[in-house]
Amino acid sequence: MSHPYIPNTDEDRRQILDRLGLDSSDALFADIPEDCRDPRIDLPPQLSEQELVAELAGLAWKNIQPQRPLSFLGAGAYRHYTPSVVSHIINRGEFKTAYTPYQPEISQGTLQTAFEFQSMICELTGMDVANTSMYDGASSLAEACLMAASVTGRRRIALLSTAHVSFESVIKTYAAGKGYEVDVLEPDQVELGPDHACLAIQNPNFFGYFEDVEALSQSAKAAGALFIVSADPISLAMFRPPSDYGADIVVGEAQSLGIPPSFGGPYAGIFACRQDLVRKMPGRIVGRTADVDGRTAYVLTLQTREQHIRREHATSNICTSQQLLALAATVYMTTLGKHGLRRVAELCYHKAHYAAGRIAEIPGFSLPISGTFFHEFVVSGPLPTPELKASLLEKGIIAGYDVSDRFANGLLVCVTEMNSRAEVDRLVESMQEVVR
Amino acid sequence: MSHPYIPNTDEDRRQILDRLGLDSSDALFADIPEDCRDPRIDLPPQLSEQELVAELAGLAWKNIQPQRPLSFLGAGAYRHYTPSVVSHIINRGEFKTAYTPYQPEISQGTLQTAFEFQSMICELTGMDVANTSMYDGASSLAEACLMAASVTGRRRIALLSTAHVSFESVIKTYAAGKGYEVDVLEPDQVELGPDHACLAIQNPNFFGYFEDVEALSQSAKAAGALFIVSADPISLAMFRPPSDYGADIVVGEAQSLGIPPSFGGPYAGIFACRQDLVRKMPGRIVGRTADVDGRTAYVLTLQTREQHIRREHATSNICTSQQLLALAATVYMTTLGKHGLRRVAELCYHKAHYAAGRIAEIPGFSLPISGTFFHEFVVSGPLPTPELKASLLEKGIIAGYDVSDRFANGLLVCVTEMNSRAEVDRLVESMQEVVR
Amino acid sequence: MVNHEPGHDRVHPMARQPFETDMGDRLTFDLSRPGRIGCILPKLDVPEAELPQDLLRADLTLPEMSQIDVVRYFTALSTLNYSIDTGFYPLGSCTMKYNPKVNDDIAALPGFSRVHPMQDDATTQGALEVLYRLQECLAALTGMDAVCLAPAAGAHGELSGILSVKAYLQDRGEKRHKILVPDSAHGTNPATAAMCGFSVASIRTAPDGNLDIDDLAAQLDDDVAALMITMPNTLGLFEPEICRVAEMVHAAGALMYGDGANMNAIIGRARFADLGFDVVHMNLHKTMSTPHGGGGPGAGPIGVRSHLAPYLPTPVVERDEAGAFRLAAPAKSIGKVGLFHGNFGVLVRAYAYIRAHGLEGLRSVSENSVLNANYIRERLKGVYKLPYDRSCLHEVVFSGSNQKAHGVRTLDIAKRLIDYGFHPPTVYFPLIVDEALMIEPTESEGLENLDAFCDAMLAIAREAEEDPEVVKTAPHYSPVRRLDEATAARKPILRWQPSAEHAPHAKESGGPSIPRGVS
Amino acid sequence: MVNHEPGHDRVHPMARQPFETDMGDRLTFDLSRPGRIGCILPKLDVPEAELPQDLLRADLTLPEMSQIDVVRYFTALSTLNYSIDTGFYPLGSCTMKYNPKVNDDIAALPGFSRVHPMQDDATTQGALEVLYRLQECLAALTGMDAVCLAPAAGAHGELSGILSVKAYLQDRGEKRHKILVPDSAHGTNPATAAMCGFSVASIRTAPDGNLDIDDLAAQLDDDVAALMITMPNTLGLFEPEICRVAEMVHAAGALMYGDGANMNAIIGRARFADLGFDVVHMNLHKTMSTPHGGGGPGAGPIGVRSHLAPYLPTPVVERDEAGAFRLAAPAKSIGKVGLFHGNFGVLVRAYAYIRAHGLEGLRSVSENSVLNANYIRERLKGVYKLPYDRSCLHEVVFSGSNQKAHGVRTLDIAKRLIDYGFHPPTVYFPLIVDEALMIEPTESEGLENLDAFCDAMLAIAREAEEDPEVVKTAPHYSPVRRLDEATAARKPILRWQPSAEHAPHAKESGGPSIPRGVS
Ligand SMILES: Cc1ncc(COP(=O)(O)O)c(C=O)c1O
Ligand SMILES: Cc1ncc(COP(=O)(O)O)c(C=O)c1O
Repeated sequence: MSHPYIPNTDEDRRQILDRLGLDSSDALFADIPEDCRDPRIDLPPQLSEQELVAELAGLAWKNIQPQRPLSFLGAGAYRHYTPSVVSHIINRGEFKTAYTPYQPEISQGTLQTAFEFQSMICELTGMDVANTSMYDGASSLAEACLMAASVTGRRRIALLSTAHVSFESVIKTYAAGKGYEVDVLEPDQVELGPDHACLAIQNPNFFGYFEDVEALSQSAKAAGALFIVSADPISLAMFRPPSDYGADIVVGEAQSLGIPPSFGGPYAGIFACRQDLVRKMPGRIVGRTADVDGRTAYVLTLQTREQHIRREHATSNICTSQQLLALAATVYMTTLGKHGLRRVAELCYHKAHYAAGRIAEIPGFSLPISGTFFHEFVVSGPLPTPELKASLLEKGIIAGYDVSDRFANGLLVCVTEMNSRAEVDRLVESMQEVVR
Repeated sequence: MSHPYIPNTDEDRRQILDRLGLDSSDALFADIPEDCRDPRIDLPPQLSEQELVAELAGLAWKNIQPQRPLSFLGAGAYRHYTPSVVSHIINRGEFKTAYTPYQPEISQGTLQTAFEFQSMICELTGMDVANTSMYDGASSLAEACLMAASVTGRRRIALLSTAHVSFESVIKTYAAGKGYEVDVLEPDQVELGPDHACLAIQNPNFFGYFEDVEALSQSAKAAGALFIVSADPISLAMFRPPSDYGADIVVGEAQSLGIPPSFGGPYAGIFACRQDLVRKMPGRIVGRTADVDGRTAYVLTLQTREQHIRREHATSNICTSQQLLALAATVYMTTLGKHGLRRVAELCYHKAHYAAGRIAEIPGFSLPISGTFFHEFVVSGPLPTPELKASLLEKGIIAGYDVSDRFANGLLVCVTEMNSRAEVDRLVESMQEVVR
Repeated sequence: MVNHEPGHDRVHPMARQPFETDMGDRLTFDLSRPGRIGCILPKLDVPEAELPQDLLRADLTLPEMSQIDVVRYFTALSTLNYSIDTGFYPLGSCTMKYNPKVNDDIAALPGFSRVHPMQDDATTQGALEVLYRLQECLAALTGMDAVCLAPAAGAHGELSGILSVKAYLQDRGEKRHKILVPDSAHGTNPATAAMCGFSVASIRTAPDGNLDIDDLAAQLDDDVAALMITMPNTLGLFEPEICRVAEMVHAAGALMYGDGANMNAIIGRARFADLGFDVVHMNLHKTMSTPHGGGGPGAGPIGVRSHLAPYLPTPVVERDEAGAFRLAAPAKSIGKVGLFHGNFGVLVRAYAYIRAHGLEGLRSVSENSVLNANYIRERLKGVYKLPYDRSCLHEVVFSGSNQKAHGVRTLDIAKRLIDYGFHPPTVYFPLIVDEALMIEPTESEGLENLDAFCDAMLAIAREAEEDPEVVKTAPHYSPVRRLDEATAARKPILRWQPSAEHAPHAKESGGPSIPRGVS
Repeated sequence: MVNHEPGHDRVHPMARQPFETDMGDRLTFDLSRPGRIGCILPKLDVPEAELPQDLLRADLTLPEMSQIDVVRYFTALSTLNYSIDTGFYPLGSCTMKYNPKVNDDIAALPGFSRVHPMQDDATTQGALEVLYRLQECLAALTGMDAVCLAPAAGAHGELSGILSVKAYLQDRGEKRHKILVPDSAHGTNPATAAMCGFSVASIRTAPDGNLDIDDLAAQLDDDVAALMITMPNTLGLFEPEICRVAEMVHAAGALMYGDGANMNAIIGRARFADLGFDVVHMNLHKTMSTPHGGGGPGAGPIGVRSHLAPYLPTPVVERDEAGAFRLAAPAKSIGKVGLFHGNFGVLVRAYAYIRAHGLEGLRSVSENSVLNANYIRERLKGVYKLPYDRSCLHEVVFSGSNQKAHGVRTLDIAKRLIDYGFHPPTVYFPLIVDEALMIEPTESEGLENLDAFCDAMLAIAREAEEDPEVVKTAPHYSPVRRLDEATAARKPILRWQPSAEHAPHAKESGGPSIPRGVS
């Protein structure tokens, strides 16, 4: 019996070998040095499909999924309701099992939806152009910083300390290649010099709060540095787009647009910028054109930025990105639409504020940061954060992310439309019980 | 905001009303007697999609699913592994959201796969013709009995007592319409008279055992009655097809061909018969033909048997049947193929015999029936069956179906390829513990 | 082959080149190569038992294919289907509305799909609760006292309902042998009556589309067991005298059977019990949007007034004082109608659909389905003959008789619609309308789609006058063109055969004027 | 429009009529009608908080569509794509093999898809175990000592690997500024080197398709940090002198970087570590069959020898003595390369793929992928020019130079294949082959599909001689035909705009000879 994924039968192989004039396929591997050929390799045994599903389902069961228990964990990945249509669409084989649309005549499905994605991202961010996706929000930000260095010819990158915990690390990793310096600045101590390529911020920031964007933008402009904003796309349905406050490049994580948490990936990085920077942009871009019969059609364009043409002179080495997730985000945005996306943002806003208000009323708890927040907020409690988290987990609640390195007994709590009032109330009651 | 399933906006409705020259849609309902119009109706409140999923998932959680705990329950619905491709195919909107292929030019997907189904059922059963599906295995059998009455002009139906518990009831329900008599006979006391239209049997029977088909077939033929066999399609991959022993009509339940248990439905009824009976058959039949350009194509045919043409003279009133499930079964049979289907049958056979052997070794347990069995078998234990079942359920095992009405402390135990040896061993150990 | 371009830029999205691969000619059996398989199976982990050699079969012919070939074969075939997901499907009497994807997800939850029908009630409380709640919803929507969810489709509901009526009458010692059915009725109605041992008498439809009450009165004697009537009827019209009709029927000692397949028109606005019906069946695959699956599965629950409740099929779901749910047999049940408890996976979807609407949402369903049908009526009337010129409910029935004058039949119009990208309406049904075109848009289509459809219908009417050939030879842009249906029926080829002789190549277009689309 | 019929009965299944709806002209924004929405949202169940008016945005332009219209729009667009599920996709260097459906199901299990990346390790042991096991499998298959799964694609793996090399060399106080890359390399190799601050020097390919060892020797100085080399190379050839090459490189104090994107050719048969590599990246979306998704997601894990292990990106998964799994940062890690821990959903699928094969299955993968490529080589050689006439591994590279003599370019051949129902091979890559046609059948195709493809290639070669126009104007049967790529780049329209001026209608066919298909 053939393997189900390998159609050739013994007879097929015999016919091929006959045609090749060979007795066995071994001859085809003769270029492999003999002492390296066919080594002993220890792999676990083959499983039937039924056993495979059972084995992996068993491993899946070993995880605590934040459906039950309740979860208030955000910190860069957000639990939003994904309308059922999203998975039905992205699971269509025609989308899922195609590759990069290098042959536009038979790839309009991918190309047109990518153009939709670009368009929607431009609308959300207020920027002129967007690409079809980066690996994720962090690498997107890092590439934006490299791009700023390339645009400005400068070698220092400035990043606000209030950005996501991963951002600093990823930017430093990427910057190490070209040997750029990375300065991590406190929001109220931003001073940029003539060698700063950019100021990168996250807004709302890692803790959920809005930065003083006008002042920060001002500082960047004054220093001749690009102003790079990482923004959550759901927040943009409700709050001012970064274009409003002078962003040159806007990046973000598309995960909140209907992509499941999935232990951290696959997600999709958002990358948008000003029109005049487009030829410095990394990643794929789809443009609108027509075919010889005059039919509207879409095509990969401005490819002379890319590695397959420009090789070592490319704007980035990125090739395969996260197209299917960009499609998921596109279907999500289309399904919720103008009103639905805003509604989701508003639900998150009001529910988070309700939760913050209720928690702040618990004796011993307070909100160490004041200001407007979205998606999440920091609470300081009377207990060490790990202890608080552990007690709440025992009660079936994933309470949030430990930020006690920045705020005494700090816990970053996220509330979305997935959390009913009853869930928030249960969190509050459980917190009361824990500290009682 | 419109309802997501109802596109018309207020503005659309206004335009429609304008065109109709109406102020409101009320006028369109004026034919409803006023005192019956717009009654008070108590329905539960509308749910958002997110709440709907949560609510129904909550109800789903209230069921004990036979994945964990272990299950040895069969009795007419069988746990077989469904290859993943089956659901991927039947979930394609083009298959799922089409209806009866009355317009063959744009329904070849449904028609050609239905023709495949008919062909595969013919191969399995050994019969000449098969239809595209009935509601389920029981109604299929009942319709076969009515057909036999119509073919023979006789008014008595004979059924073996060893058939599925539901069969007798469903046949009696269907027979009541025309006032046919139903005789339930013990396998060793089959005597048919000149007014018997048919002898209906299940093979292997409800208890998993093979009947003495040659003798039974003989009795039917001798009396001029049709011989109707209900057979499990998985068993047919391994055992002699009913055509071999003189069946005139073969029916069965397609559920075991990759259709999930789903609390009893939707499944699909199999219906196959001899060529010369085809114009008396109920249900839809697809035939092969060509289009005006000579392309091979498929079409609903022999429709002059059916209600939409023959009305009160139709062979049955059946209209909508279970096409999507017939498709599932077709994809299942194609994926497993000739060897896979036989392999599944063999796995079931050997595992059931292993289980039977091990259970019979437990002091106090015995096998009250001797002979060859498939899928399931009856054990008699030292405890009342409900007590045994309850104790095993406490240990996380759904042990089988209570047949103590037919066998003292009888339990019908089913073992399929889904039950590993370890599971069977756990059942055996648990039984030992319970009776210790 | 004629290759006219419709005067319109919509062409069927499945349009194909005329000379492409003959997909129908290669079945799985033909694609099969010995030694292939589509799925890895587990190894045997127990000792082999002895095989009963005399019971084993010698050989089995089934295809042998790799997984990729299975996926490609069925994926390719799927694209030959027209479906709701691919376009407007105004198939009259079939309520081809949008099938919400989330309902498929819900039905596939392991907590539902893996539950075994023979488990003890105590282990299936969630599934039973869904069924119980659905019974309650359907009772509320029809005004009936009891509901049974076991029937698998509309016709199965009819069988269950009429058998219940029969049992009820028998119990009362009544001998009634006749069932009255309007001449506009769906074929399943008379077929059901016959299957239940009744003779069928037809009641005329009056010129206004209502029941001919005089004819009814004339035929209503003490041999009549029931009047089976569809509300609104298959002309899309609501019988204004329904309460009087019910009174007459009841006065004659007969029962009122309601065919509720068209309930989409009146959902949330009128209840069958209030209108005088004793029993009604519903088609949940229509009104409640469960996917039609190319011809099922469906669900055809019945609701009855209290006097019929004891006769309902087995099982129904009951709730005990402790709040536990259980499957139960009504006291004088006609018995089981299927192997287990009905098409549970369909019923779950129907419940989800109801909950996604609430009463207001369901009233919006009926409102918009009726508005849409009337909009089409208004735009097409005049050009297409409207045999009953009054406002309709959820569907509108035209006659193609104007076009027949040019030699263009309703079947041709239907086929030509395919070229314009639409699924044809139901045709040649109801039987009482000459060259019937039965159009049911449902509430799932927005105004712009109705307009596109009407534009196409009007364009075809023009073509029928100016270029009838293009219509009579349609469709031109479908995966296959008109079939030789005559030969298919005369020399039936009903299964693959190793040496399958292909059907003779058709030279004439096929297709008699039989009802198409009334499942 | 030219409308020639291929001399063959296979036509692209997506073939369309020339005059159908201009699907590209109607985007969601154009289909939008104010007041529609595709999903019901929950009501607010808490008191409203005050809104920060100064931070709110005024308006947002996004489409407003009903759910049915969303489904139809995207379903229709999907059918414009060629995909593995719809046909043979021999795109060289991309390993377009069958993507098992069951792996999608597994990745979608709630126990995986709902796990949050910031949960404490104690609550994610199952997910961590999958990653740990996959690390072990990949280490076994490459012979490497440590594996990091964080990189999201091949190029991301290259970045991670070269940065690790850089950090390692820096730690040893070495100052090396150059990376050697063969002229046959994939574009990401030089791009990565440059991105990591290295200069790139190109090594010639010898006439036999192997590395020009003299050129290598000449360029190997103490400024060289690494040789980046693809095994087998992009010509589908395995460097027989690889061990010697590795010795030379190591002797020069440089490291061996392996691009493992072509690992399908040798999986289970040769290990990168044994061949002398210090670091290798793998493309799991190729070798391990995870769906390509129209351009991702992928996964590009790297494996390293022990001296590089401390530099691996963060995180890697470790197992403690108690058997518990945890995310950890290697001692001298280059840092994180992404937001969280890599494309988990892709990695799960890759693990499932490995388990569905076992070692024997994976060896059958490489055997059949190599047999298939050689079969195509054998059938087409002579007609198509074979620049390196020796047996190949998983892919075979031809030159279209014979056909160029008739004025038919490789791009034309590629486009004509579309008419025959095939996805074109990669073209114009590798750059060192004139008019390159790079064909990778993978093990997922059975012999009959290879034959059909070869038949088409041979038919096109005949057409190129006899009727070159039909090839040069191909494709004729695709949803759209050749595009005006020049205008697209010159006057880019990169987003929908309310008053979108359409691009000028193309009059010439577009398409420069840039590499197509090497993602
Ligand atoms: C009016 C009417 N009654 C009864 C039926 C029969 O329903 P089913 O096809 O579900 O058996 C139908 C549908 O086809 C119908 O339209
Ligand atoms: C040989 C080779 N190296 C590297 C890459 C880059 O991989 P990715 O596209 O996943 O970044 C590819 C694939 O496109 C390739 O074929």
